[in-house]
Formats: sequence, structure tokens, C-alpha cells
Amino acid sequence: MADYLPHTDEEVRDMLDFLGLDSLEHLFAHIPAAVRLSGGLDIEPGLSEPDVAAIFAGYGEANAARTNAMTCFAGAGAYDHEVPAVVKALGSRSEFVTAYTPYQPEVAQGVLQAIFEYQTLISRLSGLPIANASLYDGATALVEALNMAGGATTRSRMYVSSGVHPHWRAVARTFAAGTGHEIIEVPLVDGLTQWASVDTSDAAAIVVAYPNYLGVLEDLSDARALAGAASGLFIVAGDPVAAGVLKSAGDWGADVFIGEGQPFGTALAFGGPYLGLFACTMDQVRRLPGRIVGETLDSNGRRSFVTTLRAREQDIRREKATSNVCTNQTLMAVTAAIQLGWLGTSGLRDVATRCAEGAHYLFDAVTAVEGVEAVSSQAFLREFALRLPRRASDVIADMAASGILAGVAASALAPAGDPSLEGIENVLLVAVTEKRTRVELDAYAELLRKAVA
Amino acid sequence: MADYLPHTDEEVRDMLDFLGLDSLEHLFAHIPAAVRLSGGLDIEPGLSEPDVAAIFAGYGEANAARTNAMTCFAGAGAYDHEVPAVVKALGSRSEFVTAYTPYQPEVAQGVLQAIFEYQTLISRLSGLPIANASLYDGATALVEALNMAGGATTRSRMYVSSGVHPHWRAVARTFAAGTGHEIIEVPLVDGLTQWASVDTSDAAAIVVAYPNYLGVLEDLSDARALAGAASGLFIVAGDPVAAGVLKSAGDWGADVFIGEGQPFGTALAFGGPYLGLFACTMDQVRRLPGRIVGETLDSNGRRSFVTTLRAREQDIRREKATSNVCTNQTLMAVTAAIQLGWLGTSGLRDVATRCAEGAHYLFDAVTAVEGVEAVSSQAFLREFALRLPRRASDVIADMAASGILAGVAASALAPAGDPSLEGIENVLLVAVTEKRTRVELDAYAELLRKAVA
Amino acid sequence: MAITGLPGGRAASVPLMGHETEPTMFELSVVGRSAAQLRTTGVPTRPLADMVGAAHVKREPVALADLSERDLVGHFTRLSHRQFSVDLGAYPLGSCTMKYNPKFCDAVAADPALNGVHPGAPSTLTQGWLELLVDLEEKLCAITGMAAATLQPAAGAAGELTGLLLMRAYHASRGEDRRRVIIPDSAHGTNPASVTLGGYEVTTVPSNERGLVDLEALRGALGPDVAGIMLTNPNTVGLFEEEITEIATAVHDAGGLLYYDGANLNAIVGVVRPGDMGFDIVHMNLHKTFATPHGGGGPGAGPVAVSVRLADFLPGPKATRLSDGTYDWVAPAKSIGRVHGWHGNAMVLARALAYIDVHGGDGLTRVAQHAVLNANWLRRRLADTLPAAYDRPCMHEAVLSATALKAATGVRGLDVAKALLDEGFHSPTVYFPLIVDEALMFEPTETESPQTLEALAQAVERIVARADTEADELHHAPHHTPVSRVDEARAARHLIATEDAATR
Amino acid sequence: MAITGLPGGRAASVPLMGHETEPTMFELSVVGRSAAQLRTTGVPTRPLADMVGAAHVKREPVALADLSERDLVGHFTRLSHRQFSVDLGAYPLGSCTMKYNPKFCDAVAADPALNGVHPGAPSTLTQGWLELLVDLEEKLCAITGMAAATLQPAAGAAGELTGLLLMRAYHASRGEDRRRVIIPDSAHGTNPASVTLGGYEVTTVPSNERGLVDLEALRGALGPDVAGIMLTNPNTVGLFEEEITEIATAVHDAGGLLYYDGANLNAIVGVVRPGDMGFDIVHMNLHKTFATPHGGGGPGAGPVAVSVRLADFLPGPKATRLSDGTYDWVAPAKSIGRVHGWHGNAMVLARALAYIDVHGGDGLTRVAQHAVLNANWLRRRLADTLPAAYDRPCMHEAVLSATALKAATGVRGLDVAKALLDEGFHSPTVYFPLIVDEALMFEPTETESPQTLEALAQAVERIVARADTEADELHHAPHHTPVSRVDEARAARHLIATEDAATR
Ligand SMILES: Cc1ncc(COP(=O)(O)O)c(C=O)c1O
Ligand SMILES: Cc1ncc(COP(=O)(O)O)c(C=O)c1O
Repeated sequence: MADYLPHTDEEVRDMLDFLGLDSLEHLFAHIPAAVRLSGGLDIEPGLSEPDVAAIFAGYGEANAARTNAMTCFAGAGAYDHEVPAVVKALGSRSEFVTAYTPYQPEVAQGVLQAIFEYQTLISRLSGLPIANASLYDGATALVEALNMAGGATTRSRMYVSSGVHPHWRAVARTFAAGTGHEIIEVPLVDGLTQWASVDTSDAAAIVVAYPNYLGVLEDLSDARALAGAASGLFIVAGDPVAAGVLKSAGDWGADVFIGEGQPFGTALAFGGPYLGLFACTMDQVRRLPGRIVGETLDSNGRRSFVTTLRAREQDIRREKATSNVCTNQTLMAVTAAIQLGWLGTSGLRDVATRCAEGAHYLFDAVTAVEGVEAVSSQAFLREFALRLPRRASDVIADMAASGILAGVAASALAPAGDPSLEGIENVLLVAVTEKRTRVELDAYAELLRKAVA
Repeated sequence: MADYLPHTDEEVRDMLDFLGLDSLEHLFAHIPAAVRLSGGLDIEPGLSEPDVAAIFAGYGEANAARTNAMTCFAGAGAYDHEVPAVVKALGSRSEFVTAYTPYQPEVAQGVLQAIFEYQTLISRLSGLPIANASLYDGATALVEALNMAGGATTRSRMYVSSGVHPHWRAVARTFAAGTGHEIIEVPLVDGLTQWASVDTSDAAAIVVAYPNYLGVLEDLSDARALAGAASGLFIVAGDPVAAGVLKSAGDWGADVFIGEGQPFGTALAFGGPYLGLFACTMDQVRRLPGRIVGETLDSNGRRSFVTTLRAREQDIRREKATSNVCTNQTLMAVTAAIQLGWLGTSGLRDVATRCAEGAHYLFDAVTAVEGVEAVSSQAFLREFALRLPRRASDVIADMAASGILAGVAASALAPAGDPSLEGIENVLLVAVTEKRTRVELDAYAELLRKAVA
Repeated sequence: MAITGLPGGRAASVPLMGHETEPTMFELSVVGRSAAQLRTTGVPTRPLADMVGAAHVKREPVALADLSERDLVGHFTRLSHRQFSVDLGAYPLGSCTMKYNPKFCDAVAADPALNGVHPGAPSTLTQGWLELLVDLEEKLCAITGMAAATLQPAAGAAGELTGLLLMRAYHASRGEDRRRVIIPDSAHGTNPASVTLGGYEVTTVPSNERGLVDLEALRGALGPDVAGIMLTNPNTVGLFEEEITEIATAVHDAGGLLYYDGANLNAIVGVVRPGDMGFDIVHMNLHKTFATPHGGGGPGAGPVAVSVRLADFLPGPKATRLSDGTYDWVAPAKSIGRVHGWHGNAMVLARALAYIDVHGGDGLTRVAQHAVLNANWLRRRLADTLPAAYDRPCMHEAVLSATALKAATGVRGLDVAKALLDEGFHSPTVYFPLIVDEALMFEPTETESPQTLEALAQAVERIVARADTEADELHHAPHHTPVSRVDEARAARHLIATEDAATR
Repeated sequence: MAITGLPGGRAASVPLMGHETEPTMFELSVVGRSAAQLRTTGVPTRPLADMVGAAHVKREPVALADLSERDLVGHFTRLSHRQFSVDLGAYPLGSCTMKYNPKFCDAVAADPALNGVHPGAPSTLTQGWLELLVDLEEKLCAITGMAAATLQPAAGAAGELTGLLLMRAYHASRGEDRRRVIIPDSAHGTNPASVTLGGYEVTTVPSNERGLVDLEALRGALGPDVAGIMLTNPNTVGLFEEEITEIATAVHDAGGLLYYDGANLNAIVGVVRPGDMGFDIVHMNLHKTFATPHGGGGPGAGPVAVSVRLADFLPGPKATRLSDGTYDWVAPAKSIGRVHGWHGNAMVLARALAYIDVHGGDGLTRVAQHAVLNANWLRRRLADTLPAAYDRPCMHEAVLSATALKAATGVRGLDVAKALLDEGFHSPTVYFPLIVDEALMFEPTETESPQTLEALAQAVERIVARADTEADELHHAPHHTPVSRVDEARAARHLIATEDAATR
């Protein structure tokens, strides 16, 4: 059995003696016997590390879709980007991994400065002046943004484009049960949000995705105007890789930018831990959820970093806090700073551009296949939706047999269907990253041709 | 193309300007044109890291014998021991990996102290009072030991048991061409060195392996006595894992202990980098090859570590140095210290004992197979030699097809044959580590039965 | 010669060599550098505007930080040397369970067969992951004494809110509209914050002089509008709520549910199960009890386990073992919906399962025993130096108080905490729980040795001994760290949260 | 209460928190602890003496260090914080080429499909490795302009000795008994040491006032008993031997061979090839030019490439591509035999090949260009502060001299080197090459930026400026490091090379 406890039996005895106790069980003597567990946990005895490694190797082998066995065209908010060895090496340094929240800044400048740099990067990418130190993921960042809008407007109606990822909308609906927010989903037609179909004059928030989950790039001017007219917050859920080349949330006039930061150095990781991005205007800074790192001086006048505006947070403000978040995703934020440092200005631009080039090359090839058509005729960057002549899940299964993960079936994201997307069973979401070669793209098109023939 | 050079084009121009040069080529203007390379190297242009990773994945896949695809019973000086994640994590810390020889002790206490600890561990395992900071591998450690014996005795005849690994003997012969040493190989019978077959009275060194390469444990008393009689050095080439439970070189009266330290945390690694162990009596300390770390004080009286007895070394003593070694295997020595720290007294004992238990279990099972017999009737610890009714290399090939690497063919170690080992083509060396399960051992016996049927 | 910008290869900020500040990555940036290397794909290039339309293209590219790989490595390696961590030394930060996290669990999570799996791949192609999640859920239920669990919540606070929404859904399903949730005054800040986000009002009940819930006050606070109570047991002052059965009965009798804040599970794992104490909903902080590393602030994972009557409400879809032995995603019948964008912090979950498997049932019990042993030993060892807030056996953490020290010398708990840094220890948690004056909350965890505890005690003794004569020096501690005491007030007054807000 | 031993969780030796000494692992040891976890095998246990016979069993078990995993991690993580490295900052250690080593190459070498391969497995089962070795050999030959190579030598010095044995075998095959090998007085210490081990006598030729081999003196030293000459070009004072063609002709005319010490290949890779200069034997330090990390002192790899006439003598067996496209081990016809227990430092070889592949031919040329650019820039930049030993363009390293400084102020080169540590830079190589008085040998390498070089120059300027008034402080530098100047003489006088020799 594994044993990470240092104490020798003799030491345990000595320590118990010091406490005047006979046995370890006596430490729990004040706990009513009725609630104490007798007979131990119903869990098998411990195994050695190599034994457990063998069990986990078994789990791994049963994942046919692992990227080292299958070429990944799945996206829908999680992308198979290059994470270079250097980013893994730096991001896994134990000082970053085994520290906790930097409560003692004098010995936590490493994490604090890295977060400060992360905040700067997210601020620049979002085009907004302030970013927090991370949230759990994109979906929960949306919830925090809605809460911010609720707080800022003291209103409760949230108009959310149906182009926002179905899971994110689902999460927003779940938490609205507590906050009392009303989530009004605004439908898409041809991939564009039909803002005209609703009256948004009482909006606490107008939320739009850029690009949306079908890959489509909408012109955000109308949405921005509606938010202005309602004095609600304009919330843009953006792809942070796209932010390397496309107009930023700030350029479109957003009050809040939220996003999923996984593409910046975090593995696909079966969906987590990911990284919730959050940036906003200075107007909202007192409502910003989670931690913020600020620059200051130490008692010798040296530049230092420290968590700041703490009065917003749950440990101080308790039931009046802007958010309940405590543990966040710092390690992913640090990793994102490292990955963005690796990419640099030109690298992020190249990644975004290559994604787009690959996606457009594939789009042209697959839409030429008989029976396959694009769900939307609008512009897209690196992801697009296809309507197939068969169930998308069946096509995925067929292509997987040849080593290609063809994408994500839209119906898997919204099992109850999506009012905005007719014939959802046949819709396939396809994403292309900078890793995909022309050979792989050609193979994809060929396999799809066979799968729908 | 990969680019690890920081300079922007503009910076290069500025720097050249500062030097009054027009181009980078001008930096080399003083080199005679006749020897300068025109047209560049005949090597393809650089590729990106992921491109090269794909090439290397190809190399890897072509290694059928990799331990993650085949169960390893090969030994012969390189063993498939457990290297836990914690040892890998600590041993790969970049401070240890990307430093060089601790020339500035004030900023190198990390490596220096780790080596000091390593020296202590090797000293204790060898039963000898001093160890150096590492040599290249076991084979070259043998050469250094012979050189020490030559220096200590000013004699040149080295009596080497044929139980010493054939590769080590080959290496000793190679270097003897330079030193003028005469290597006299003393034959084995039933796995035991026939010291009586030679006159060792003029010996500079008596060298014996413990256990020897057939796995056999010899009683070393006679060899020790002969060395004493000749006033030569008694050199024991020992298995450091065995040293956890068996008599140490010092217990047997050795003047010098050498060994291959790979079993202490270093991967099989296709043979390198490994770790040459070297320990000796205090009499020989001024002849000790390579670096030694010693304890001292800093100017404030704090305990510190520093490389010491430097006057032995090539950079100071030049042609009179005891050895030419400069770069050694420090990282493996640090790793060995970590691995031994992980094992502790009881862990090393458990590893050695489990190896022995597995080896004896397998020995009993395979020697019961019709046509298979033990090469030696003597005691062994974790490795033994079998005489098969077929060529060992053919049996290895057959069993490999079922996922077992059956061992090392003796003839592969000594392609020109080994006078000490008749019928070498049919001899198979089999090693069992603590990782091998009973299921694997049973499978081995069953496959061998089929292979020789 | 125009060499501008700061050097990326100078190590004056590494405490090994000096105590200068480390430039930011933006200060180290030189336009035109980049470390990025992208795969050769052979895909034809195409102008961006042709692909997306000019209206979407950013006019000016965002300037990030442009670094060589060497400077990137130098910068972040240096930053790492400016950061304390469990791997460097003891981190007795109360309520945070900063135990040693086995490297083995990280290695498990680094396997591309697990972390290279897309979360949107169909269940048929991710059977290994689904099995892993089901196995973990079963083990967490065995540990908590519960019937079913969701693995989606990404941290403890997310688990709390999920639990409150479950409470809400449960009451709603019975046609009841309950508005209040009771929490003790010692509760962690996430509890009241979660209550508010769950749409409830907080009713605070006071602790009694023994540091426990005042049962009478609790009874008084109960009523038909009470949805439930949130407790952590041991509570945040490190004491076991001995009247837990009475509390449970009272709350259940009033129609309320009991929520267990599992942040303190390390004290009781394998010894007492929340379910056996009468709790209906339990969240666990896997990053505490189950040793998944804290990552400088996260990630964590906060699974929520519930009793049978709440199982149908759990978030979904959930990984489920089907009768044919295969696995699929299944939504509980009355699921409150998703609480995470995908399936939760999967790699954290995998680490926790590896930790559970290595320990086994027996090992987990020993974890709690040794954690409690260490805390009690330290409490007793320091009894004459810094007395415990409550003079009785504690569980896995010891809440001491510097009230007397402050009165006698002016040296505050914060000063003691900062001076400990100079002694080679991370500080304990200070000024939490709020109900204890000058609180210093030590949680040594089970992975620290008696020798380390003794050294920690001696360090505290040394500091306290200095308080009489060296109060001023202690007010300014720490003195050996790369930066000295940091001006927190200035940071808030004059907010600089990005490089661009700085006036450099 | 008997808590003995030192605390494994105290971090007072981490420069982040303090400057105490770190206990040794033996001081942290407590009998009875162990971190080891071995696989469950199901193999029946058996008493050791039954298996090996009582005569072989050790009476008293060797005491190693008994640590918990937590204390093991704490100890070695703390030690790592007491260690400078390239990843922390510039390391301009002349002759050592401490460039930034790409993490990518380490990742390649971590692949179990390469590093999990037993070296004794038959070639049929290790085709990937053999192909890799053949590919590397071909590329190293292309880089050096040679015909064939051995990859066995484990470091530069091993390569030297291998080269000398090749020289010996070559002459012997021609029935010639030559006894002397010429080396310049500036040569690295491994050269003369290797010459002795190769069974030759050293004849030293002086350098001329330009820092180059004195051609006339060389001609004078040549004779029929000369086996060859060992040169490094650029030589150890960082200068290119411009008369290399004349040297080669003279040596060849005398029947000798030219050996190239490739430790300085970084200066000329892709610019000049040793083969084109007339060398017959070349060793390469892969851990220098090809950026395999130095590991705190090793491992390295020192392949030796030779011209056609020496190819048959190379060590073997060698990985060889057969006519059918498969690979096997083949011994060269007149092989001198093995020089390594297996096939050389294979994982170092793999890293070097990855480095070569990522750079390509074009990239390698730029490596040399930028290395030489940086060294010359630094030399010129410091011309008024610390003059170069030879006032002419250098190659990849600049040998400066503190002779004048010492004369004027008493501050020696060593003091400058130590003071640089306090400035956040590793010291240059001091007092090598021996022919330069008060030598400070800076090798910035190509991976440091101009900004770093400028900062390094400013640091040297600051130190030199302080020499007049603060000589004493400089004599005692460094002041910020975890230990101050270390007493080397004491260590040698009073040898304590193991814990057991210490009187603690
Ligand atoms: C008692 C208690 N409850 C809840 C939490 C919240 O957990 P998390 O930080 O994972 O959100 C914490 C975390 O510190 C805690 O200590
Ligand atoms: C010029 C020169 N030659 C030879 C060597 C020896 O190489 P190694 O240390 O790899 O044995 C060195 C190493 O420092 C060197 O600088």
C-alpha cells in the first residue's frame, strides 16, 4: 500500500504519549460513537503506484478518441492546438503547481506576477481595460457576466443569442434558478441572431458569441446598439484565438468579454480543467468576480504584486460578495501567459490564420461532396457546421473507424434539440486547428465522401 | 524553421554596425577562403518542432522491443527497474539539468550537495570510504580502475575474471592499447573463475565480478588473497542492487569497487547515458579519477560543498593527471541519490530480494522445461544463464512475437565467442527485476517451453 | 547602437543571486521576436480578409509580448524561484489542506490517453473516461456515505452553489417555497456567498463558547421557511460538532436539508461519513483531501454527493454504467441541468481517483488519523506560547490566538505569520475564522513529520520570545524574502491591474 | 517525547526565505521511513539465504537515507533552488557553450519508445534506434566533412582518447611506431591527459604573440616520431588558426595526423568544416554545439568522425544501413574495439539529432554566425573596461584579461568573476587558458540577446568601477548568494567526501 505519511510507528506512539492518548482512535473519542464508521470504508485496500498505473493505462486504452490515436477535427469550444514542450515544462514547475492562492505576497511574487501578466494579455486581447485572474471555464464565466449585469442594472432579463454554445446556455439556465434571472434565447437564422425577433428594451444583458458555436462571425453592431438602448451590459463571448486577428470585444463596444481560454496551452483534457476568461470596462471593476492582482510597492519601494480589491470577494464580503468563487484556475492562467509568451504577437496571428486557412480549405472540399451542405452561408474563421444526409453521429462513428474524429455532432451538445437549429441530428460541427495538414484535410474529405455516399 | 536565436534582423544590423562590419559573413573574413564552406551544409533545411516530433515518433515505433510494448527479461548490465514519477520529477528539474560542472560553488550548492550525498551512498554500498562524483559507465569505470592499479603498482598485468561482462572486457582491451596494460582473462568453469589456472604473482590488479555476467555469485576470498599476495589491487565489479543485500566489496576486502549505476533511477535508454560507479580505499585517493566533492566552510563559517583534490585532475595536472575525464555523468549521479533516497534502506533490500525471488521462481520453472539447462550450478541472485537446445537468438525472436523479450543472447555480447563459454550460441542470459509479476513469469516459462519444443 | 529593452538573461531577481525585481514579460519584449514553431501543413495560404470579410479583421494587431524561447524560459523559471510551494516546505495554511501531492498522480494525468481526449467525442470512443468517472463517483459515495454524486463542479464554491440549487429543486418538487438557509457565524465566506447566489437568504447562527453551533440558537432559527443548513464538520475552528445528530434531527424535523461543506473532510475521511451524520448534500474539495495540487490558486474540483432522495436532481448528463457493462451519458430524471461547460475538471478528477486507489480504504483512514494527530500535537506543543482559541482537542487544524501576545507586546498575529516566513515556513491562515480574535489557523496536514512540527513550534517560540524586545522588527517582517512587506492598501487605492495601466 | 533528527519540511535553506544550510539527506533520515512502492507481483517470497547461500548475505544491512516522499521532494527541490542554471540566466562560461537547450529535445528523449529500449535487445527489435544512429552519423559527417563516425564516446575527453587510439592503430597498421603528439600550450587539459592515456608523449608548442600556433616552432617540433597534432580551431583563446592549411600540410608532410578537438565547433558549424581544413580525426561535444544539456557536469557525448583512411579502425560494432534498407550492428574491418559499455550515450545522441533536425543546415550556420557576433560585440563593448588578451576579432568566445586591473587595484579576475554572481550573471571561465594572465573567458553563445549582453557589459563596468574604492568588498564577493566565498583550500586539506567522514 502506498504510504505518503512520514510517521514511524514509534513516532506515532511518542506523539500519542505527549497527548496522553492510547491510540489513534482516541483522537476521535469525542465524536459520538453513533456516527463513527465501524469496519472502515467500503473501498479496497491501497495499491502501489505501479499497480494503479496499470489500472489507469486500462482507462486510457479504452479511449479510442485520444488524439495520439485519432486525428481531431472536433472543436465546439475545445481545440486541439499545439502545446510545445517548453510550455509544458514551465507550466508544470512545482512552484506553480503546488502553491495555493498567493495569500502571502512576499513569498508569492512568482504566481502574482504571472497572473498580472496574464491579466494584461487578456485585457489586450479583449480590448477591455481590466481582466480578472481566471474563472472556472467559459460557461461559468457567462454566469458571472450575467450576475454582473444583474448587479449593474438591477434587472433580470438576459437576452442570449442562440449562437452561444448550447452548454453555456444550459449552464446559464441552471444558475438562473438561483439568481432569478430570466434567460431569453434569441434564435438564429442562417447562423445570425435574430435580435429583431425580441424586444430587448428591458435587457440587463445582451449576450452574443463571436464567432458563434456554428462558427459564424456576426456583425455585432446591432446587438451593441440594442444593449446601449436598454442601458444593459453588452457581453461578448469570444474565441480568444480569433481575438488574435479579428476585431476585439472592445472594438465592438463590449462591456464584458468572456471566453474559454483552453486554446492557450491547456490540453483537451476531456473538458477540464479549462480556463474562464473575463474582462470588462472600468465601470464594472467593483463587480468583477474573482481575484485581481494589482501592482504596488513593498516597504523598500520595490515593485511588487498583490491580490487587490479584496473587498469584492466572498471571504470579506460574504453574502454580499459579487461572486462565490474562491479556488479558480490559476495554473491554467499561468500556462496561458506562458503559451502566449511563446506565441508572441506574430505567433498568435499565425495560429489564427492557419486555422482559418485549413478550415476554408476543408470547407471547400467537403461542401463539394454530394449531399453535404453548409448550415450557414455567413463568414467563419476556423469552424463551420455541415448538414449531412445522415445522422452526424453515424458519420462520426464511420470516420472514427478510419482514425479521424470528424467533429462534434450538434445533437450531442443539445440532446433536447436546439430550437434554433432544425434537423439537428444531421448537423456536424467541424473545427480545424493549425496542426492539421493538407494530407489530413484531404483524407477527411475523402472519408466524408465515402461516409455519405 | 526552428529559431532559438533571439536577435531581430535590426539588432543584427546594429551589432554589425558597432563592429564596423557589413554582414554576418564578414565575421569570418579572417578565415582563409580556401577552407570556408561554400553553399552551406549538405543537410536539409530546418523543420519545426512538431515536424521533427513526427520523425522521432517514427523511430520510436520501429523499436519493437520498447518496454511499453514488450515485457523485459533482458539484463546483462542494464535492468528494467521501477523509476517512480517522483524521481523523474526531481531529477528533471531544470536547475540540475541545465547547469554545468559546479565551478562556482557559491551558486552551485544544489548540485554539489547532491553529489556529496551520492558519494556517501556509493561509499556505503561499496563498503569503501571514498567514492567519486561518477564516471561514464561501468565499462569505462573498469578502465579507470585498471589505470589506478597501474599507477599504484607501476606494473601492467591485469588479471580479469572472464565473469566480468564481455563488453567491459572488450573496453578494457581497447584502452590497454594506449596504456600498455596486459589484460589476462581468467577462464570460468561452472561459472567460477579458475584463478588456479594462472600465476598472478605479478598482478597489478585482480578483477572479479560480483555477481558475474552469468549471474553467478563467487566466493571472493581466494581472489582477494591472490591480490594481497601480489600486492596488486583487488577490484570488484559489483551489481549495486545486489549490494543492498549481499556482502559489499569492502566486506570482501576490495581496494576498488566499480559498478554500473543504471539501476538507480536511470532508464534503459538504449545503453546510455548510464552511470559509472567508483569507490576505493583512502590509500588510493590521490589516484581517484574524476571529480570529488568535499565539505568545507564558507567565509561566514557555513557548511558548504566544493569540488576538491583538484590537483589530480586534467585541467590542472594535464599530461600527469590520473584520468582525462572532465564531463562526467553528474545528472545520473544526482538521480541515483534521489532514487536511493526514495528506496531507503528497506526499499533497496526489498528490490534486491524481490528480484531474487522472481529469478529463482523463474529459474525453477524454466529449468524444468525439457532441453533447457542451467549453465552453472552455482548460487545466483537475480540473473542466470540457460543453455537451450536452439540458438538463443532464435528463441528470443520467437518469444518476442508473443510480447516477451526473453533475455540477451550471450553470443550478442561476445560476437567473436567467449573462450570461457562453450556453445555460446545457445546460451541465454535471463534477468528478473522487481517489476515482473508471477503471471509474467509463468507466461515466460510457457512460451519458452513452446519455443524449444 | 540602439539596444533597447531589458535583458532576458539577467538573473538578479532570482533569490539565489539577488533581490531585484523581475521585469514583466512586456518589458522583456522586443518587437519581431517569437518562439513559436508551427507544424508544416502544406495548406495553401490565403489572405485573411478574403476568408472572413474585411469588416471582421482587426485593424491594428494586438501587441502581446514578443520573446525568444530562451527569454521565456528565463523569465518563468525566475518567477518560479520567487514562489513558495508545498514542494519547498511546510505550508500549514489552515482550511486549505496543503499536503504533499504525490507526483504519481500528476504523472497519471499527463498520459495523452487521458488528457488528449476531446470532451465532445462520442461516449463510444471515450469509454475509458466514462468508466473512470463512474469508478470515482462510486468511491466518493462510499467515502461520504451518499447515494450518488455529480463530478461537474469545478471547485468547492461551485459545489456549494450546486448543492443549494439541488436543495431548491428538491423543495420545489415538493411544492415548498423555502427562503432561508442557516449558516454558523464561523462559516467560510463561500458559504454565505453561495447562499445568496442560490437565491436564499442567510440566517447566521452564533457559535457557543465552545466554538460549536449553539443548538438552542439553531432551534430558534429553524422554521418552515428554512430550506436547510450549511455546516462543515469539523467546523472552521477545527472542532467537531459533537451534537451533529441533534442538529440533523432538528433540521430534518423542520423539513430542512443538511448541507456538508466538505472542505474539512481530511479530518474525518474513513472515520466518519457525512451521510452517517445525517447530511443530505456533501461537496468535497478534491484539491484538499485528495491531494490534487492547488496550482497557485486552482484548479480544484468540487464534486457533490447526495442522499437517495436528491439523486434524481443531480446535474447531468452523468457518466453511467449501463446494464451491458458499457458506459454512456445519462441525465438524471429531474436534473437541475449542467453546472460546467463539459464534464468538470476531468484531469483533477483523475488525479483524485489515483490518490484514492493508491491509499485504499485503509490508507484514507490513516490520512485522517495522522492529520488529526499532527494538529493536536502542534496545538498542545504551543499551548504555552500561543494558546488555542478553544482549549480542547481539535481535529485536523488548530486555531490559535495571538490576542494575549498582542495585548502584551503589540505584536499581532499577522506579524507572527510574516515572521514565520523568515523562519522558513509558510504562514498559517490569519484572521480566519472571523469569530476568533487574532486567529492563527495551523493545518499541518498528515504529510509533515514530527520533526517538521517541532521545528515549526520552535520557530513560533522564537518569534514570540522576540516580541518583547524586537516588536518593531516583527512589525516589519519578513526580512529575508525577495520583497519585504507589501503595501496592500496602495494596490487597492491606486489600481494597476495590467501593464497598460502602469505608468512606466 | 523523543523527536530526533532534522525537519524535512523546513525551507530556511531556500534562498527565497533564508540563507541557512540545507541538512543532508542523512541528517533528514529517520530509521523506518521509506517512500518506496513496489508493484504487487504475486511472486512467492523466499528467505534470501535460501536463495544465495548464507556466505553471501550481508550481516548488517547498509543504512541508506530513510525519508518520506514528502521530505525527499522537499530536500531536492530546495537543493535545486540553491543551484544556478542556464534556465535561470546567462551562463557565459567560456569553453563550455552554455547555450539555451530546447525543451523540445528533452521531450523527444523522454519518449518511452526510445528511452524504454534495452540496449541488448536484438537489432531486429530496435530498428528505430539503429536508423536514428545512422541518420545522426551521416549528419555529423556532413557537418565535419568526414567520412564516418563512431557515436560511442561518452564525452569529449573519451572522444579524444578514442581519436588517439585510432591514430595509434592507423600508424601501427602501416608498421610505424610514432611516439609523440604535439599540442599547443593553450590546449584544454583533457588533451595532454588523453595523449598520455593514448600511450604518447606530449610535445608542447608555444603560441605566438597573436595567440596562434607558432608555425615555425611547430615545424621544428615535427619529425618522424610524431604521430600527430591535436588542435582546436578556433583555439582556446577564441581565435581562428588562420594558418591551418599550412599547419595541416606540415603535419601531413611529416606523416602525422591532425586531430580536431571539436569542443569549439559552435564557432564554425556550417561555416568551416574540420575535414576541409585538413583534419583527419574530429571529436564533437554534442553537449556544447548541439545543445544537449550539461546536467550539472554531465552526461555529454563525444562522437568521433574520421576521414576515409581511418574509417576501418573506428570502434564498433556500429549501427549500419544494409543494402536491403534494414539496419544491423557491423564491426569496422580493423576496429580498435569498444570504447563504451553499450552504444554510447544514446539519449544524448537522440537529443542532438533532434536539435540538428530542427535547425537544419541553414539554422546551424546561423548558430555559428550569431555566436561569433555576440562574442565579438561583447569583446568590443568591454574594450575599455577589460581588454581582450589579443586585440583582434575573436570567434565564439572572448578571452579578456584582468592583468591591468589587478596591477592598478589589486582586484583579480577571480574577484570580478565572483562579483558578477551578485550582479545576476554566472561567472565566465577564470584562469583558463593558462597562457593568458588573469584570463576571463566569456562565451555568451548565440541564444543570449543583445540586451543581455549589454546588461552583462554594464555589470562588468560597475564592478571595475568599484575596484578603486571597494577592492576589499570585491575580494569577498559574492555577497548575495546562499553561501559566501567557499574555502577551497580547507576542503582539500581536510578531506570530507562523505557524510561518514564528517565529524558531526
Ligand atoms: C471551509 C471551506 N469551505 C469552502 C471552501 C471553498 O472551496 P473552493 O476554494 O474550492 O471553492 C473553502 C476553501 O478554501 C473552505 O476552506
Ligand atoms: C576545448 C575543450 N576540449 C575538450 C573538452 C573536454 O570535453 P568533455 O568535458 O566533454 O570531456 C572541453 C570541455 O570542457 C573543452 O572545452
